[in-house]
Formats: sequence, structure tokens, C-alpha cells
Amino acid sequence: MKKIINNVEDIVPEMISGLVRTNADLVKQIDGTTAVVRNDPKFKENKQVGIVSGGGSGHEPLHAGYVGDGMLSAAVAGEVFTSPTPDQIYEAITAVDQGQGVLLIVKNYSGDVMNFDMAKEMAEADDIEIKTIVVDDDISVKNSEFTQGKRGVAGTALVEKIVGAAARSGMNLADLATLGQKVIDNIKTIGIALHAATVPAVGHPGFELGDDEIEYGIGIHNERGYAVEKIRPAKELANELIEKILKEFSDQSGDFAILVNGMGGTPLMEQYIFANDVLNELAAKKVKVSFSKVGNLVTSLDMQGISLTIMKADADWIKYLKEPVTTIAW
Amino acid sequence: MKKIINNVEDIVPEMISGLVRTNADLVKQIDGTTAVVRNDPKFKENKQVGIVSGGGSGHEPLHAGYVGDGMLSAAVAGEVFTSPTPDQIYEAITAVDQGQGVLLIVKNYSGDVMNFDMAKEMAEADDIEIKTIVVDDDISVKNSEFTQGKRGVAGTALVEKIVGAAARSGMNLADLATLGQKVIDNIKTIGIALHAATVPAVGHPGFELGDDEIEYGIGIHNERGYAVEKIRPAKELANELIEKILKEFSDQSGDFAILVNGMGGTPLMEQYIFANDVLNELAAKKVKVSFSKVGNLVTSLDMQGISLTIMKADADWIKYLKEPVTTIAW
Amino acid sequence: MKLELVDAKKWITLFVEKLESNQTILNELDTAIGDGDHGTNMKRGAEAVTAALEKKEPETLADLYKTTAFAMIQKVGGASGPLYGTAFLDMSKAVKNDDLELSDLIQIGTDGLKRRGESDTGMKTMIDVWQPVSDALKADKFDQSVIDAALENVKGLVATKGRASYLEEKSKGHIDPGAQSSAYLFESLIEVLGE
Amino acid sequence: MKLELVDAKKWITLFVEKLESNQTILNELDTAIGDGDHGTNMKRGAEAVTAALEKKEPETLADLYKTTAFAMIQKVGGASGPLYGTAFLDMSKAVKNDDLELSDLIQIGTDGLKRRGESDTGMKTMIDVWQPVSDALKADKFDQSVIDAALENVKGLVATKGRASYLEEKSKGHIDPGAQSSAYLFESLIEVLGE
Ligand SMILES: Nc1ncnc2c1ncn2[C@@H]1O[C@H](COP(=O)(O)OP(=O)(O)O)[C@@H](O)[C@H]1O
Ligand SMILES: Nc1ncnc2c1ncn2[C@@H]1O[C@H](COP(=O)(O)OP(=O)(O)O)[C@@H](O)[C@H]1O
Ligand SMILES: [Mg+2]
Ligand SMILES: [Mg+2]
Ligand SMILES: [Mg+2]
Ligand SMILES: [Mg+2]
Repeated sequence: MKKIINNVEDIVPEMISGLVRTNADLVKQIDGTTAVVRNDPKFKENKQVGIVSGGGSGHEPLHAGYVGDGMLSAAVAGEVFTSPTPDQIYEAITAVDQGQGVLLIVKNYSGDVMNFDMAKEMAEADDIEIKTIVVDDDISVKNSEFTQGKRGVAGTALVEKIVGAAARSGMNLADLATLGQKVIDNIKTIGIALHAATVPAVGHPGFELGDDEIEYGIGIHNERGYAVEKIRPAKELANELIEKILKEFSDQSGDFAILVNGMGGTPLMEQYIFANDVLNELAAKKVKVSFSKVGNLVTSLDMQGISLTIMKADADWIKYLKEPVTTIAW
Repeated sequence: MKKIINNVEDIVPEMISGLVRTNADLVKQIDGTTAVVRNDPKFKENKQVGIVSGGGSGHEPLHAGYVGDGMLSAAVAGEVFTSPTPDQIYEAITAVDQGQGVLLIVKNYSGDVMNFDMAKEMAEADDIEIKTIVVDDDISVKNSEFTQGKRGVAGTALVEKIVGAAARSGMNLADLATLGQKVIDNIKTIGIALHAATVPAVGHPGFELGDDEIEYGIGIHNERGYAVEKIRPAKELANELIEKILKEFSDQSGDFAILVNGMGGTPLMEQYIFANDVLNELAAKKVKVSFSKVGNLVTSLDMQGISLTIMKADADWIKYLKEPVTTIAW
Repeated sequence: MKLELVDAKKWITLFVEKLESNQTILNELDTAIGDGDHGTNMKRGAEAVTAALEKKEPETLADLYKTTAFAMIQKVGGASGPLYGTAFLDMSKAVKNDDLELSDLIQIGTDGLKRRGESDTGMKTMIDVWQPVSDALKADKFDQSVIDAALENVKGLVATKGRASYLEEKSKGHIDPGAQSSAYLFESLIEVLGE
Repeated sequence: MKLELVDAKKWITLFVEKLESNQTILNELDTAIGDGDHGTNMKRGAEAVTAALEKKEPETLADLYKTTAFAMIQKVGGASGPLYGTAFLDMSKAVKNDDLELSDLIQIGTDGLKRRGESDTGMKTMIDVWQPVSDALKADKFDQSVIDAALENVKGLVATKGRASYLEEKSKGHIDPGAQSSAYLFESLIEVLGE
């Protein structure tokens, strides 16, 4: 393993330190934690419902890169691929509560759900009103009452943008939670990997793929997917993922938003080529794309791969997605 | 080689198509070229000196990602790692000239210099006033009258930001060229690679490094550097690069700006850790950092590595760097 | 059967030692069907427990379990942090009752896991070690074979909770990392009881 | 000695054929001391030249060289596009003079390279093939050995222009890719002259 790091145990605090020091006008670190909170003047001026997200590190710029006016109020970074602890989440909640309550945006992993739940219990003891929405956009995993259910992946960035913009516009906590849940229900993502990520503490890639193989349906923590196949042209990959995703939508009329997301080790060049193919295929299928975004938004360390997110969107959501925002990475 | 592409020959047009289609409010493609030009309403409203840059593809988001109000007017994309041709550059020049002339920002490579030169000759035949500045910030290459001289690398993004902001503020062509040259003279960059890039048409990495080796002084086209050594902790890498760079500045008082740049395959996590170490060392050396930026700004396909850019800056330049800008990627 | 404070301390000490020396194994198990960090997570927890116990020597069983719980909750993160944390926190509360049998204590920890994880036996988690151990203690038949059998059983299960559940059928044939770390916990207990 | 239009056409046709079939070799040479694309660049140029010549059969030598130049300038990019483009453009202008000897023509192309590249012999570029060929033609001693010797000489040089110059001393021992593509140009010429 070759990585530009110091001690493996110091990765997260050093990363957060680098992030806040190079973006001091936007964010600051909450003392004694690896959580960051808004530091722009508008944060104090315009009171709103607090929006807190977080999760394991290794998905940068998620979540700290989305802290700022119009998106998240605070973000809590756990160890690499490991949910943050309840005490840190609790600190973030108390740092952003402005009397209107706090919405927690949690990705659907056992660890995240349990730790955010414990933090919620702690904050409720302080009489802070808390609601939680759980993102589960990864359709490569079956949803069933008898499993953990679908994972939260790249669609999380869209949820944070829409809910963040709505919170800035003054929406109350209950409505934000309802909006967030509705958005989540309309987001579908599927990802592929060309090369697995190397978790620093592990030191080698999470799984091995042949020189011409890709894995379909991977998660953002090296979770293996549903099939290993030979790599095909971008066009065919796009068509395959689109077909899988569109099956999930009963109604293909109206506005849609897309996100082509790089997994961390895949250059923008390939992402744009893939996005071009996605737009071609959606146009052929008469699906109306009203918002699109391309980039490394929700990564998995140095994983090489890409994910496609498609969201069926209300006109309002498209407006929230397009609103300018002042964050490190949106 | 595993890449998310279709035919190798279609990489650049498909990439540019993906980029403009997913950012139609910001940029549009110039018909029959792989050049993009501003498409925001302010472009027509506020007349200014045109700023055109370009070069081989594979360095995304450079240059097309920096087209927008306050930065570039147009960007011309050549084939992968290959200078664009004069006819395309000429089209970009004529698309952005608003009667106040056009500044060309060229990276110092034989090919770029010669092709932009031919384009300049073509545009001058149309009575368009043209000036050219040539970025050569890579100090790992010796500068001498008898060589091509230093290469243009990550510092190009800073030049484009400063000159772009100055052009928006109404600065004339001659002054922009003078400013740009002064900025270039004060930018120093050095890069390291953990893994070489794979040029799609070649199909394998440009060079091989051992499992624990890094190469110092690489360029952004797989040009090999000045030394291969064992990888060391981020801290030591930062100190080594800083020492090399600071030697180039006779005066270490006053404002400095830094850019920690990912080469395309290196995650943000490592970039922030490295940035943290850079800030520590510069603080220890009493160098005042007034602006800092971290991210994949000037990449080399899927190369794993990082570069450090340090600029000695006037107060004005810091202001230009900090001004908000509406581009895909700054 | 009840555990004296001195034995309970030994138990926890042996447990954290095993966590520290088996970090790699736990990471590898988690790499196969999870995200590769269970060893690292538990090592972090182990160090935190050791540090907390050194900082302030616990004077009661309740103290000991509470210190362990807090260290786990605050330092482990992931799924295993709140799970072990909740189990030990519930055990800490219950052990204040002097009549509590060791078998009851472990059942209370198991119930904590089930509550926090919204889960039960058969889902290929640490619960599939805790519950059989608890059952064996009740029947006074607790020894290494119980743990071995539990792990063997876990191996054959299809995961329906935690990250391994994403793999569905493919999770079969692997030992669940949390079950393995819990095996270390109860192997430590055997060492203490065997003395 | 002068080249007839029919022979000049053969010359260019043989050249583009060699470029197409030697793409990999040129890329590999460029990978060693440049950026690995010279073969791809020249292949793109070769296809453009072929397409342009098929589209409109050139009627004069000037036409032929100009078509070649424009195709190179518009499709090759990189360093080699403007270089080959300028050489052929200058040759196209000069060949309008009926008295022009082949050796003069090649010297004019060589001068074009020097002007565009701000370079000269000894810098480890294509000029180190063009100039010896031009000299040999003037001395009526042009054959394969001239090209072989030029390439052998290029190999030993330290690059001071183009990407290879970044490698300084390390550029020694490698054939310059542009010198090799120019060698194909003049090997094609030998084939035409030899008939
Ligand atoms: N809902 C749950 N109920 C019980 N145990 C669970 C649950 N989810 C996860 N686990 C246990 O946690 C272990 C994984 O812990 P760890 O790897 O540290 O956390 P993470 O999955 O967040 O990376 C699994 O092996 C399993 O035993
Ligand atoms: N300034 C120059 N003068 C003459 N020839 C040059 C010069 N710069 C580059 N070359 C030639 O161009 C060749 C490289 O062409 P190519 O690889 O297609 O372009 P690039 O270097 O832009 O990738 C070199 O091998 C060399 O022969
Ligand atoms: Mg984890
Ligand atoms: Mg090139
Ligand atoms: Mg895990
Ligand atoms: Mg080249």
C-alpha cells in the first residue's frame, strides 16, 4: 500500500485539520471532535433548522465538503469506513441547534443508524427536537424487512443539497423530514468498480478483479456487488445501469435529475464520457433530465469506479438542486 | 487497461460533449471543435478582454472546468496529452473577442507553444489583438536557454484564476499580460507520483514504480522526475517539497498562496493530510499563507500523486484568488 | 455462579489483549463480508478500555462494566461500538442486583444487543455467539465446545443484519467478524472460570 | 534530381502507410522520453492526409504538399503537427519554382522545422534526421545508411528541445520519436527513388 499519510490512526484528525485550515472562511472544527460546523457569517445571521450529517471517513468530499450556507450545518467524520461515535454527533447537534430543532441525515448502515440513534437520545435529553432521515438509494441491494435494507450511497449528496436548500429557505423540521423522506424514496443509485479501495488499516484492496473485469453493484465500503463481468464500452455500461434503475420507477414522465459520481480513483474524463452516454440513452428513452451533475461527490477512498444516480424530481427539488451554495465541494 | 470509455479516438469529443451537456448553463461547445466557451448571460452583458487557454486533454478539470464569469472565456481541448490544433484555438479566439483583444494562457510545451503561435498568427490576420503568456511553474526541470525550459503544471490554475478575475474587473490586454507574467514568475510547483498515468492509446502506465517507491519531480504527462525513492510519511514529503520550493524564493516575507493538487487518482483524504503537513511546516518556517486551495485541479489522467504549488503573492492577487467565480470546477 | 470483581477484571483484561493481538484476523474476516475494519475498531476500543481502567481502577462490577461500555461507545464507532457499548451498559445496570447469576448477566447483555441492533439469533451477528453462551451458562454446560459450535453455526448462516447482509447468499461460508470478537470475549471468560 | 508528381504521391502514400503500421513503435519511443503519443498523433495525421488526398486528387506538387501540410496542422496537434505542417507548407510554397532540386526542397522543409521549433541540429529532434538527409541529397549520397547513421547519432544525443529535454542526461540512449517518424518519411523516399 502506498498512500500519502502519516500514522494510520491519525488519518481522520489530520484530514479534518487540513480541511478546516484550508477553508477557514467556510468551516471550523468543533473542539475535541472530528466534526466540522459552518463558520460563515450567515450561519449566525439567518437562523434555521440545523442539518447534521456524518458517517465513516473515506467518502470525501462527503460530508464535510457540503457544510455551508444552503447545505449542511455540520458534518461528523468517523474513522475510515466506520460510523462516528454518539458523543461526537451529539456535539455537532448542540453546535448547530438554533432553537428550531435538528434534522439528522444518516446513511443506512447498522453502525450509522445505531450511533446516530444514541446521539439523538442524548440530544433529546437536552430538549433539542430531533428528526432522522435514513438514505437508502443503492438498488443493487434487495430491500426486505429481513435485512439491513438498501445502503446509502451517492444519492446522499442530492438529499443533502435539496434538504439544505429547503432549510435555508425557512422550512420547519417536520416538513424537512417529510421532504427528505420523499426525496429519498425517489432516488436510485447503482455503482460499478474497476478496482477496489484500499483501507489504510488493512493495507491491500478489499477484493481483487481481473485485468478486464468489473464488479457491478458495489457499495462505497468495498462491499462486493451482484456480478463480476468483463468490462464493456462506457455506452453499454451506461445502458445496463440505466435499465436497472429505470425499472425502479413506475412513472418515467416528468423531471429527473442525474448524478454521475466518481469513486475517487476514476478521472473526470471517464466520468464525462459516461455522463454523455447516460444522457444519450435517457434521451432515447424520452426521460427528461432537468438537472445533472458529474464529479467525485461520494467516493470510496481510491476505488476506481463510477456510480449512476437517477432521481425523479418535483420542480421544487430541481430548483433546490440548482440554487447556488457556498461549500467546499458541491 | 481498464477505463470507462468507448473508442479511444472518441475520448475527447465524447468527454467535451458530456461536460457541456451537464453544464449547459455555464458553457457551450463551439461547433465543429472540442473547444468550449462561456454560455452564461453575463458573458454578453459585461464586455472584457477574452481569456483563452487550452492544451492536451487528460488534465481535467483544467481547462474547460475553469470557463466562466471571472476566469476563462474559452478553453480548447486537444487530444489526450496532445496540444490542440491551431484552427480550433483560432475558433475559440474569434468566439470570445469582444473588441478588446484576447490573452492566451499557454503551458510551456513545444506543442502548445507552436500551435498557439500558429493560431495567434491566424487571428492577427483578422486584426484581433493577441498577447500570450506561457506558464512554466514546474521547478523540477532546470530552466536554461538551451532547453525547452520549465513545464507548465498545476500553477496554471492559479494563473487562470488571477488573470480571469482581473479581466472581469476591466483590466486591459497589455496590463493583463504584464500581470500574468508577473504572477507566473512567482509560482513554483513540484510534484510526486505514486503510480504513473495510463494513456488510453498506450494501454499501460507510462512507467513502473515499486510497491514502496515514489517518483519526485514528475510532470503532468508521465514525464519522469529527478529521483525515485522509497515512500515516506506525508509530513516528510511535505517538508522535502517545501524546502525545494522555498529555495526558489529570495524573499519569504509577505503573503503566499498554496495549492495542494491531486493528480487524478489520489483521494481528497490524502490531499488534506498533505495540506495539513504543508501548513504546519510553513507555519514553522514563518511563511504567511494567505490563500490555500486543495483538490484535483490539474490532473494527469489516473496518475496517483500530488503536487505542491507555492506562490508569492501581492495583496491584489490574493483578492483575485478569493473572489467568487462561476465555473464547473474552481 | 457469579463473577468476583477481581475475576471480572481479568476477564476484561484478557478480552482486550485478545482484541489487540487479533486485529488482523478480525479485519480479514470483515474484509470478506464487511468493510474490513472490525479489527481496527475493536483495537481502538481495547486501547480505550485499557486507558480508562488504568486511569481509574473500578471499585465495583457495575463500575467495571460501565467503564468498558463508555470506552466502547466513545471510541469504537461503527456497528460494534454501540452494540458492545449497549451490552456492557445494560450489564452494568443489572449487576447492581447482588443476586444476579453470571448466566443472567450474559442474557441481559444479549438482550441489549438485540434491542440496539433490532436483531435476533440466526442473522449471522455477534448475537449468534452471545445467545448460545448464555444458554450454555444457564444449563451449566459452558466450555470451549460451545463457542466452537457457535462459530461453526455462524459460518453457515446467511447474514440478514449488518453489512454482511448485502452479500445475501454469498455471506455463507464466512465467520462473522463480530461473532469472532465475541468468541474472544467468551474464550477469555473460560480462561477466568477455568482457574 | 527532382520528384515527379506521381512519385511524390507515392512518397506521401508510403509515408502514411508506415505511420499507420508503426503507431505502436512510435508510441513506445515517445513513452520512453516523452508522453507516449507520437504514434497516435502521426496515425491521426496519416488518416487525415489519406482522407484529404482521396477527397481531392492533387494536381500539382504544390497542391500535394499543401494538402499534406493542412491535414497535419489540423489533425495532429502536439509538437509534431505544427512541425510537419510547417515543413510541408514551406515545401509547398517553394516547389512552385520549377527549378527546385529535391535536395533544396528538403532543406527548405528542414529550415521550416528550425523556424517553427526555434531549434537546430544536435537537439535530438526530427531535425537530426532531416538535415543529414538534406546534406546527403546535396552530395548525391542519399541511401538507407544515411538514415541509419542519423538515427544512431540521435540516440546518443541529449535532448535540449521538446519534452525529452526534461529528462536531460537520461534522454541519452533513446531514439527520438520524431526522428523515427522522419526516418519513415525518408525511407519512403528511398523506396520511391529506388524504383
Ligand atoms: N443490527 C445488528 N445487530 C447485531 N449485530 C450487528 C448488527 N449490525 C452489525 N452487527 C455486528 O457488528 C459487526 C461489524 O462490526 P464493525 O465491523 O466494527 O462495524 P461496521 O459494520 O460498521 O464496520 C458484525 O460482524 C456483526 O456481528
Ligand atoms: N522545438 C522543437 N523543434 C524540433 N522538433 C521538436 C521540437 N519539439 C518537439 N519536437 C519533435 O516532436 C516530437 C514529439 O512529437 P509528439 O510526440 O507528436 O508531440 P508532443 O511532444 O507534443 O507529444 C519529438 O520527438 C521531436 O522530434
Ligand atoms: Mg466500518
Ligand atoms: Mg503529446
Ligand atoms: Mg466493519
Ligand atoms: Mg508526444
